[in-house]
Amino acid sequence: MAQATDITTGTTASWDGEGRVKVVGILCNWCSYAGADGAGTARLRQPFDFRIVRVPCTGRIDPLHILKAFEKGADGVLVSGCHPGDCHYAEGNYYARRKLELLERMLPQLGFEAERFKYTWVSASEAQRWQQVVTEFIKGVEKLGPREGRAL
Amino acid sequence: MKFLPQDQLEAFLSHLAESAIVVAPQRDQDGVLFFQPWEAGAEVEFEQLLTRQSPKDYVFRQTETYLKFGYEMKGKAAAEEEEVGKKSKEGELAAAEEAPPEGEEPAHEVLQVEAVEDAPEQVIFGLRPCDARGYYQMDQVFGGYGGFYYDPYYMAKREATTLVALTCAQPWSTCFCTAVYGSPSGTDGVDLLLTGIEGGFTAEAVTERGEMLLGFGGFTEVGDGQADAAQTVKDEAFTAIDPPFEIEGVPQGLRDNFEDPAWHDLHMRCISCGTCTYVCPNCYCFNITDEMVEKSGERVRTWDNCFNPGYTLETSGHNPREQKFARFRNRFSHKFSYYPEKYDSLLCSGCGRCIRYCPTKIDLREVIRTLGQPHPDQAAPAEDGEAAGVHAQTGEDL
Amino acid sequence: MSPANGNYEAVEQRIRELARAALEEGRVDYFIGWTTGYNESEVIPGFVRSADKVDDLVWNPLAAYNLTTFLKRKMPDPPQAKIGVAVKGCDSRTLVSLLQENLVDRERLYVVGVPCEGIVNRRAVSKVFANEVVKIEVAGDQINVTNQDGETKQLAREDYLLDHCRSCNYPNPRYFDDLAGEAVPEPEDQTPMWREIEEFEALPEKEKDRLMAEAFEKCIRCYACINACPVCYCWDNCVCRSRQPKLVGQKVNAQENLMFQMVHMFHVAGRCPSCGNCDRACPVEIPLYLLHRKMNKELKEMLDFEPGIDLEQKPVFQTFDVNDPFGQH
Amino acid sequence: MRIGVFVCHCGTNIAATVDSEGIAARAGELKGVVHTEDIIYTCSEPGQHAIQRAIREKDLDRVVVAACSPHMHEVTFRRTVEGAGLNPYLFEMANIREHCSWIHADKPEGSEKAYDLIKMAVAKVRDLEPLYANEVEVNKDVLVIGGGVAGIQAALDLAEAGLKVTVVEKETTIGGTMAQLDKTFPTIDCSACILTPRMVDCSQHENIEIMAYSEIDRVQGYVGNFTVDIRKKASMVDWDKCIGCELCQQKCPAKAPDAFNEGIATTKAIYIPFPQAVPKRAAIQVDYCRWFQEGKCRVCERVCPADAIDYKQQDEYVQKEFGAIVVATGQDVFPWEEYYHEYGSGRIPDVISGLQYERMLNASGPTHGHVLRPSTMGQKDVEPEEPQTVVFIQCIGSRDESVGRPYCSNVCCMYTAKQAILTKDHVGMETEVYVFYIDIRAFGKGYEEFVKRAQTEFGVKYVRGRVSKLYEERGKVKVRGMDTLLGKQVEIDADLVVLASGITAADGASELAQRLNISYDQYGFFKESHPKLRPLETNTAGIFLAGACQAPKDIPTTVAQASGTAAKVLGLLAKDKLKTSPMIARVDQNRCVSCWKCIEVCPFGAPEKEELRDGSYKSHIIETVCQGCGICVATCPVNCIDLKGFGTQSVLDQIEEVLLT
Repeated sequence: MAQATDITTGTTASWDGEGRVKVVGILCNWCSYAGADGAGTARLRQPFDFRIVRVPCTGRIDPLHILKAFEKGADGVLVSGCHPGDCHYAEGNYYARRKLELLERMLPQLGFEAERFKYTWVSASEAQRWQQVVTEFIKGVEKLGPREGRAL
Repeated sequence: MKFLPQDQLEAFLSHLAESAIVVAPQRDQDGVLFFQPWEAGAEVEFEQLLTRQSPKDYVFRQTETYLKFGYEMKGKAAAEEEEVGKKSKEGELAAAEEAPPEGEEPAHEVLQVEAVEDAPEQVIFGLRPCDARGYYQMDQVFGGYGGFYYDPYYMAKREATTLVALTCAQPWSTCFCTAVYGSPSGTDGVDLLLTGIEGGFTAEAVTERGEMLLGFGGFTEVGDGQADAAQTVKDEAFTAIDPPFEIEGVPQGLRDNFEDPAWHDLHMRCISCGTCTYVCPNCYCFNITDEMVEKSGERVRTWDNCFNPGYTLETSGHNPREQKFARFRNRFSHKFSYYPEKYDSLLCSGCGRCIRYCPTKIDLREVIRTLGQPHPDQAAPAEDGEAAGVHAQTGEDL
Repeated sequence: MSPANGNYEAVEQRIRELARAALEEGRVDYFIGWTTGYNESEVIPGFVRSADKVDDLVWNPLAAYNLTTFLKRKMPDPPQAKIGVAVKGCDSRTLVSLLQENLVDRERLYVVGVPCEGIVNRRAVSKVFANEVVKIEVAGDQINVTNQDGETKQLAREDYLLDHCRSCNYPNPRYFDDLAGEAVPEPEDQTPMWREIEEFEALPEKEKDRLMAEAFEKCIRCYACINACPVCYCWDNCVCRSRQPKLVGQKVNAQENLMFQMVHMFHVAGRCPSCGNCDRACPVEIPLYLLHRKMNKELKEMLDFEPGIDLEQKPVFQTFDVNDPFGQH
Repeated sequence: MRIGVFVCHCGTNIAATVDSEGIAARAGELKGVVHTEDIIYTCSEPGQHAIQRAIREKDLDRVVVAACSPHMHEVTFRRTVEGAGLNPYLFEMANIREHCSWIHADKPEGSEKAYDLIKMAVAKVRDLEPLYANEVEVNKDVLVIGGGVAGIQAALDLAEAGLKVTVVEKETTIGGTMAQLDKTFPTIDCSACILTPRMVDCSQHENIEIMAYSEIDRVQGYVGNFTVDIRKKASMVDWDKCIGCELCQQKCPAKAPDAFNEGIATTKAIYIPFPQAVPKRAAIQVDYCRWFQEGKCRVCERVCPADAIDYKQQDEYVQKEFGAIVVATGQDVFPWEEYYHEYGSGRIPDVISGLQYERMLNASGPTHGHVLRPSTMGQKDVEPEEPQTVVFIQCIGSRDESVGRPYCSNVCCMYTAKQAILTKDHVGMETEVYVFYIDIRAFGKGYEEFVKRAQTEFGVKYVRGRVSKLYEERGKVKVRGMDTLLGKQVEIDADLVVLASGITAADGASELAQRLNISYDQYGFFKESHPKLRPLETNTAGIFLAGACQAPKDIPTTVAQASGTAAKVLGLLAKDKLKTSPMIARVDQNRCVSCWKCIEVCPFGAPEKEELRDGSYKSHIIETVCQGCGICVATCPVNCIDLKGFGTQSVLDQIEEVLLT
């Protein structure tokens, strides 16, 4: 843990470190963000290589935001929202589902391994499920390692 | 004039590559011809005249980083200077703000600027006289012609560039260099002109730079008839092009016909993309942006073009060339009328790429033929609504 | 696709007649068909404003351009013009997409449908000679190509059709006011075929990544693809140009270029029937068609949906079904 | 830009795995950050004071607090910064507790991640702008859609509180399903005796206007300001003149099906559904009227003492304005005939639905409370028979995936028990009564005891199992089923079979939901905003739910919910002005390309076409309608719609910041 001593002064984020991957999560405020909160409250250990962006609804996510994250160097992107039918705004995740499904299907065409992107539904009460989802996803990305020499 | 035997060509390229980057036309995997940096053994394409794009990108880069900058905390400036200093190769560090004295609150920042100078010696090899002429014309824009603007970024690259042109032996049907004061063997901008004849190339130095290239040992003196053979190639090529229009009077004609309803017919199939301008060896418009993340960033120059809606968009939201026909009119008027008013040239060297690679094959020659002739009756301010200021179909004011 | 039956002259004549009638009767201000460009084998969009010019219009297997592009907002001149337009089967599907969203005014439109038997891949044909191709003639099953030296090569028409013509299920227009000639037989099984993309799909991810990077390295961001696209209509306000927000950076490099293309792709998803106009417009030959066909293949599998088929259908990304057969996890 | 970053220790909750002090110091290097501080408990009073002091002393214009989840304390800190004179929306939280310190054990790692989360929050706060809540005037009138017991209860509660209420009912009388019932479980008190006084209260209340025989045509506007078009259906009777004397109904020669009696009897073409109807007014069913069908008759016109018949009457449209809407449209009986072919699809006369049986049990019903076998009714020379063996079958159109109704209808177990008891009561204790059930759900107050009474006191035989087939044989209905407790086939020769038909969404519910822009589930029941925390609200502000339109409910629950809803409406309308969340969508009209995709996708109807001075139309978000979900933002191809507080650029900037720096 070379970064340990550097922590207050160093400029190298250990997120960049050897064996690390960068995974961005985009979570809806009402279900999955709260579910991740719940996982925290329950002290459920989760992987380190994960940073969450909060949005009101998965319906607010444009697939292009995810592609942009990849372009900026993300090794994986995880999107999570309310279960279909439970959207706080009634319909947002139904719209999101179609767009995200198309993105998931297009990514291999652009040279992405399937494990680098996932969209899923985790409710506010599914803390354990959240831990499981995020752990498994990041494990998958870690297996592939950082993206290099990429088109996007 | 000297002679370069065919079998010495590779050696000549290798010789040039010793001291400079050599850029030459090569095919990519799809068979599309581009100017690309040459490496020993790569096949150079001399048969086909037109690369997909002109080689202007090697001097006037589509994306060019002017400078890198960053905001640094005062007090730590010394340590960080070293940091940035490591990153820059040839750049100079300069504190844009004078560093304030030590011991003030740490939130104070200073701007660090690092100029990026990236002008390696290069030889553009095998370009056509029309492409070389493109540089000649851009040189006026960026080189301080008539006391106008001088662009150090362009000029640094231009001065490090040697142009070895090749006479265009078999012009294509879209070629019209001879109509715009050019020639398949023209030497505007060229340092060394090669002309393909049997067994090799004749080589004529146009500039001192070109003269120096002739020092390569593979050149022989021109043999009997070789000079004549080269002249024949040039003459035949010149006569192969039937000038599609008479250039005299075109600048005035376009001015006279500014409000001609024909613009509204000619622009119809234009889709307002920028293909013509980006394949053109002459078009030089650009945009400047700061691309910044957190506290550091780059100032970037990128190509822009007059078909881009943002090109004339004003801060207020008003766009004087909001309509497509106005953008269309501007491109031709600029090349053949506004530019020659200011510089000693046209902004077209007749390569014909804009015709060939236009998605709808808009024909510059047709536009100039239709609207490039002075109209004596329109030289005076137009008062006749039908003829000038009113749209033929709608009756709306233009 | 059945071999050409050589009916081009009759159809061409019919297009001229319909255009003439529409112009003479004042039903349209101008008619958009195909005409010849700087040489006879360059077939380009042709705009006819008066009946005496209708003979400029042509119809032959080189008429690739999708003319519905010129119906997009800001294209018509004058803006409120009544327009006649000729559409092939694939072109009509982009028109249907536009109509589904009320992005063109049906009242001001006169559509001449043109049954099509396949369009020649001009780009591929032009590459059979290193120097300039000056003439392309289609005679029955054969294409004769002549270069500037007068040399001629004979090609089999079947091998040089555009990719989507080889497996075309909708050779007859889906929407028209008048049909120029008789409908050509349509395949009974209209299951789409994706031959041309399967090869690419089979490549390993790393290889696809490399090929994409290579292809988009070439992109010069001239925006010909999006401006030629009939269903891409943001025009002056395209987010790639306004950069509000900065989805696409100003720099021209493979990543930003591919990002730009993704913006286009996702914005036309569900409305693009992959007519190929973007691909043909690209001056540096980026295989855009590959991406758009892939997208349509996935849409077909996802939602059993083909764009531009049914006028009454809602664009798939502006609606949803609670029972969509995916994303249940 | 002068950003202050405050990093919380949360005692050791954060500080145990995150070096709060160290990362606070590091955060000072971020662009725009001029002040950083680490605080032991930021949410405590001294912690909040420290933030306010720093805002004043360091002239901060944006604040980041790195502490717990925004779900915990976002509101707290917004108030804190507002207290120091800063716009509350120039604030952002970094969740370094739930999303960091509590899920990581390693302190260097935890600190590194916490610092990244702060970077993201700083990147976002840089993009924020001050936002101001909007205020709208509120119309204090309430629309209640549906005049069943839910609508009546809500209307009375609201009217008592002083609000003007309009009740719109699609039938000619209010009362709804409850008016059709004979007795109510578990008390077996008379349904009409409870309901009809409330109906009368409703009609006599000065604050209530009943619009019977009317439907909702169009709803526009938003919370506090709805404009509703109501269609008054043509009854062919001038209700201002009609005195409800029933003379027309007596004299009318044309028979018509009697919907109120569930089709087990007939009524007349001109009719009043039942004697206690409110309003008591006649209407003509034109499909059965001789004048309308054959062009002759006009008997009613001749006999009417009030001269109220008006054959030329047309539908009339009324536009009214309301501040809130209560939807209480109730339910329908599951149309079992269309689904249960093994039960004869309705062709066996002695197989009837529970509600039909209810009408038969009712003293004012077609049989005057006598239980009779329908196969013996209405025939010449045949004396109607009383059944000796009655079989009830439960879960018809409930808990049955095969008919698309996996849900429990909530009331059938109880009303079956009630009807079984009433059968014994009306016909005699010697009557054989069987109930086929899957499970008995007797969850309410006194319910379980009630079922027990049916079994023990009244000797109703409960058979656990499903009936596989019903068919006629020798004047009986053969009931073939399985007793799953005994594991035996059971066959019963029944005289009457009553199917406990479940509850299904009211006919036209989904169309109404679309008009109201509220959501509904796959069965057509309206969706509450949150099943636990907002069970009375819909996702459309200002529209509330009461009764079985939301889900199957019994009367006590319905009435309780209706009163709850009334309280919610009162809470809303107690204010003269409404504050709306400013974190909503906004259109940059300069860039709008008028493709109207935003209008297509908005679940709330917030975007509208706005005419500009140049005659063009651009999208515009109605601020009070927008809920801030951002679906339109993600849909707009030019990205000219942005979400205030969750801007697209800020999403991209957070991603870029954390990945690139």
